[in-house]
Amino acid sequence: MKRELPLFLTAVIGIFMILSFFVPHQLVSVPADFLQQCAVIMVAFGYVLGGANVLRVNFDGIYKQKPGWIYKIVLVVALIATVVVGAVEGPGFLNPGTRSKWIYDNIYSNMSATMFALLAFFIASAAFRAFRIRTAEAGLLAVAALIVMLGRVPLSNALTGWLPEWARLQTVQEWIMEFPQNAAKRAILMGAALGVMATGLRVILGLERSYLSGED
Amino acid sequence: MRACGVPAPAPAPAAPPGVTAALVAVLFLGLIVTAAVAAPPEPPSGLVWQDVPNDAGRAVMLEWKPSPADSARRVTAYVLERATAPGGPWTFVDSVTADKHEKKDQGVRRNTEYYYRVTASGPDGLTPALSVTGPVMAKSEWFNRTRWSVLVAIAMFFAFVLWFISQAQAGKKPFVRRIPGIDAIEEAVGRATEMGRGVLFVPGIRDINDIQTVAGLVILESVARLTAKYETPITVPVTYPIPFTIAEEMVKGGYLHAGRADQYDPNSVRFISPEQFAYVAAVTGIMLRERPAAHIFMGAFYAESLLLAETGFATGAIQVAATANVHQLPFFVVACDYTLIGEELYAASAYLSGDPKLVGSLKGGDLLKIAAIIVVVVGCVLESGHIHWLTQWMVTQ
Amino acid sequence: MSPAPFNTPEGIGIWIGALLTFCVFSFLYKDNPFYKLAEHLFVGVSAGYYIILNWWTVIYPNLLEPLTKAFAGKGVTERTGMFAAELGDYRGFLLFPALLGVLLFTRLFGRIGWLSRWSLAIIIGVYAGLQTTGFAQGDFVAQVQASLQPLWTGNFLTSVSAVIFTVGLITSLLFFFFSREHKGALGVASRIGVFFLMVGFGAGYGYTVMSRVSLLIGRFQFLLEDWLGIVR
Amino acid sequence: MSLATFFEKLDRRWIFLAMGLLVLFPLLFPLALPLFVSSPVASFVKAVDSIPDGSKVLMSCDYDPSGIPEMVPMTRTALRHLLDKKCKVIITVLWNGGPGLVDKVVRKVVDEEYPDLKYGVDYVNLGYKAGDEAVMVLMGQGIVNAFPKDYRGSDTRSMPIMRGVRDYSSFPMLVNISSGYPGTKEWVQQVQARFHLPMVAGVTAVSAPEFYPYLQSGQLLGLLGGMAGAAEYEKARGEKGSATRGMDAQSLAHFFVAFCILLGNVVQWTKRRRAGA
Repeated sequence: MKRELPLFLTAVIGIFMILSFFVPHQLVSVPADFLQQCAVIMVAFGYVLGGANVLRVNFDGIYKQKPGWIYKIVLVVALIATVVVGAVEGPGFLNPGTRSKWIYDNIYSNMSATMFALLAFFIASAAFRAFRIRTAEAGLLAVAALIVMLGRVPLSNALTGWLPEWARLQTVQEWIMEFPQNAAKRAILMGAALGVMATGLRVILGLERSYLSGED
Repeated sequence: MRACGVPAPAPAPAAPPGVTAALVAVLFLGLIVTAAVAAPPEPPSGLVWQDVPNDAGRAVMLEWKPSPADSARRVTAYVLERATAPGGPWTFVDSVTADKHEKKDQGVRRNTEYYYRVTASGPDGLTPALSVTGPVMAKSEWFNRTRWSVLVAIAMFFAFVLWFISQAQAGKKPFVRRIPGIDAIEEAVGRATEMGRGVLFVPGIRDINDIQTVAGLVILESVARLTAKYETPITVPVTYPIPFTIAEEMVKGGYLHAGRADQYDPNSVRFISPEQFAYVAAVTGIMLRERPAAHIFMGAFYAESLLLAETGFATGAIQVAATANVHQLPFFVVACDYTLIGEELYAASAYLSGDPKLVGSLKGGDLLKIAAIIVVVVGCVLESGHIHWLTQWMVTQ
Repeated sequence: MSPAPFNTPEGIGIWIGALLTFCVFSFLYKDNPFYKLAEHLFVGVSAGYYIILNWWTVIYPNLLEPLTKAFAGKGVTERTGMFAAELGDYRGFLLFPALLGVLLFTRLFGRIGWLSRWSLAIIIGVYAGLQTTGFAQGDFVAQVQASLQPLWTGNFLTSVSAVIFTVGLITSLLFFFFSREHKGALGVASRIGVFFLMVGFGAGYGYTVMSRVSLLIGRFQFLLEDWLGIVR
Repeated sequence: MSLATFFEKLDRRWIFLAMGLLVLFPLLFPLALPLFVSSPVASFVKAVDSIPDGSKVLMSCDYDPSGIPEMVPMTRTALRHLLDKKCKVIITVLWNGGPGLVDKVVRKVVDEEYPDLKYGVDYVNLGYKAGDEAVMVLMGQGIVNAFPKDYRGSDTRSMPIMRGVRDYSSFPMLVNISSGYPGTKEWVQQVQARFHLPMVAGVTAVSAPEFYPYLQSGQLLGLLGGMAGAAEYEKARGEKGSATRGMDAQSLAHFFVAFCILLGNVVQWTKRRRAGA
């Protein structure tokens, strides 16, 4: 009973949502609208659960003094402080001048932006150390990468600006993006769409049980 | 377009030929002059309505012929009004600039009768409407007829997949070709055994709700069978708790299948951290310290694919990668010895596991790709001959 | 322009932001305590921020407020009655997602974790339905429909490009065909398909370089303009 | 030690240093290389120009601080483009990390350049909502049903700008600035065809190639790709923003990466040829 009924519920709701795409009638569109409102609310609860899970895992880490538990204390304190400050400041907690906005602007925003900035360095070292042209395919990839990479920036106009219009790096890059690249990406899009539709069907038929892991 | 309601009286002046033509011209000139000076513009005529199809009965499309004064620039806007009875209290719906002669009224309630009238307003005032159109009713429909093509695509695909799943379950395993990527994995594990070093298997950095992670873990079971047979150590760093438990089951199952359950090392599967860069720091640490000879990346990868592939390349290990995230494939293709591209990840998991639902989905997808190719070829030929019905049929609103 | 001041909260904030930026950049040299500290601070703040954001912007306005109004029999429209629901104004029926949302938390306590399956069932059902139709229409049917184009337009170049596009599309699709061995004509087609895919990945590589470099440019602009105030 | 082995043994931190300097130098001493507006950007400008002046436009900013250098210039230029056309802009943010950043950007543009515009009358920031595709389709049956409160916590049903706004049919176009999931792909799949809402999009460079098929099929009427797209949009609008200032650094960085690729392979060939000989 613990597994079959939730699977049956998923099947019914999945089929109903597919139906709501084809049937504009209000007897289908209003319940579908309600289900979407429920999904919005439950996904929000999911994020709160995620935060609680992070708290639990790190409390466990601190309690068992796992390696690096000092850092976990910083994590837990930061988490609780952000939640308490936000709760105190009410619905307008992100308006300018509030403490939550200060934490957001200076700690969260800066860190989130910097995390990925590291990649600019790694892309250069990977280009030098790990970009090996060993096969015809890798060679074609390299040629296309160089044309697009150079054609997309202003310096290319300075270099190939003197050539006739059609031969300029910028135009060649635009043609590559508009035709061969577009065809390949469209084929990949269609393949991925079939993958998602297959997963949707397996979920609706209850064949996809991965989300039911845990005690029976 | 249905036109009904009180017909507008259309004046039809008799025009005997010749002599009177000049008179009419003078009269007409006079009319223009006077109209320009005083009379408000003549009303528009022929107001017709149509219930907007494929909706829940919430909109009506109204069209009318422009008032004769429109061409003489003496109309600035057409005002549309609505009432629930022919003579009843008129409520303002909307006003439209002179160049437009249609308006979609989206504020109607379904299955209720309305009456509409449209008047032309200009600098010289507003003329009362002559014709009233009604009763107008918007109905709710059961099927959006423009979405036939999507319904056909989904129905066909589901039918193919279900048929192949039942075939596979009935024992008649449908043919799935052995993609070269699988040979590359076996060769990588073989090379690691020759060099007496371990195998590193990374099942992607996402949780179990990403189907790439599921495919990666299915392949892990077959790789674990190989490492068990060759008695080569395997290391599997994982990001989330649920994939961690499933990865343990997969590696145990692999050793069981190879008949070497006793050789299973419990800490070969390690839980690291869901945080992307902390995970990468730990995995690159394993690459540099334990120096496994083969790295296998199978699952969902994002910006960190670059760091893993580069460090792996620097250690000289043989690397085989697979992900369906298209934006990460370039880095794997140039840095790894072999890369399974996009859907080949799913094909590998279906081939290795033989699981009916994976094989069924793959074969169903194949058939629909063939159908798509046929439609594209036929469509292009038709389009080249300027025949557009197929293209129009597939447009969905 | 002078560097960020010390006395105003914004000024102190920018100095802390710059300090954290350098902590993260220290990872370039090697993994070190400063980087670990900054990273754990980031994970803690973002987890806490997600909790309070989803509380004040979703759970409170979309669930709690309508529910409290519903218990008083009122709602958005003038109709009274706790369950007098209509499109967009679900009043008492919101008890249903409220209960299921709370059930999600049973996952934290192992034994009764299976109760959360009801919430997961609905979430997964809704998204399976939405994504199946969304991908079927947007990424499959619409893409096929847009590929139906005349192969002979008046002008020579556009015709060649249209033919190249169609050949590229068909051969790339055939590369992802797994029901027959890639030999003979199918083998040639899939080989051509791989070449088109490689041009696609090359373009992807080029554009990814721009994205990653942009992030570094953004960081330097923050340091130069907001923090040091050198450049404007 | 031959040149090849020197490069092979080269510590990658030298490459990090070179990249850092190459990006820093043009920010301090701009080269101001000329920009050319490419066709996807030109069609973006044309599409936004075709919006009737004074109409209400939905602008969804789905990104977080990790997208600042590419997304913020696009948001600023698009917002100025709409406000110059006297359009009333309704903003939504579907990313967890985005609302604070988007509000700061919008507030800065309006307070400094359009002081006479009033919040809740000429523009509104509806803030964040969870649910990705679900909230997009939810808005299809009623924008205020999905967003009962705005970013500042005040009631949206009583706002003048929201009067007459029912669902997507109230907007002539959607301007979407997004850097991943949920973003342009989900808007195209769930809203563009289903609710007949014409759409233009500004996306990060890494995701731009994936959206060219949508541009070719007409699902997107215009596309801005990464910082280059933002800079060309600024040029087309006669502005000189942070994207334009960053393009010189992009040029040097791109040529440096290209140089690294070629050098790496030359080193590889010489090593293999010497090993072979």
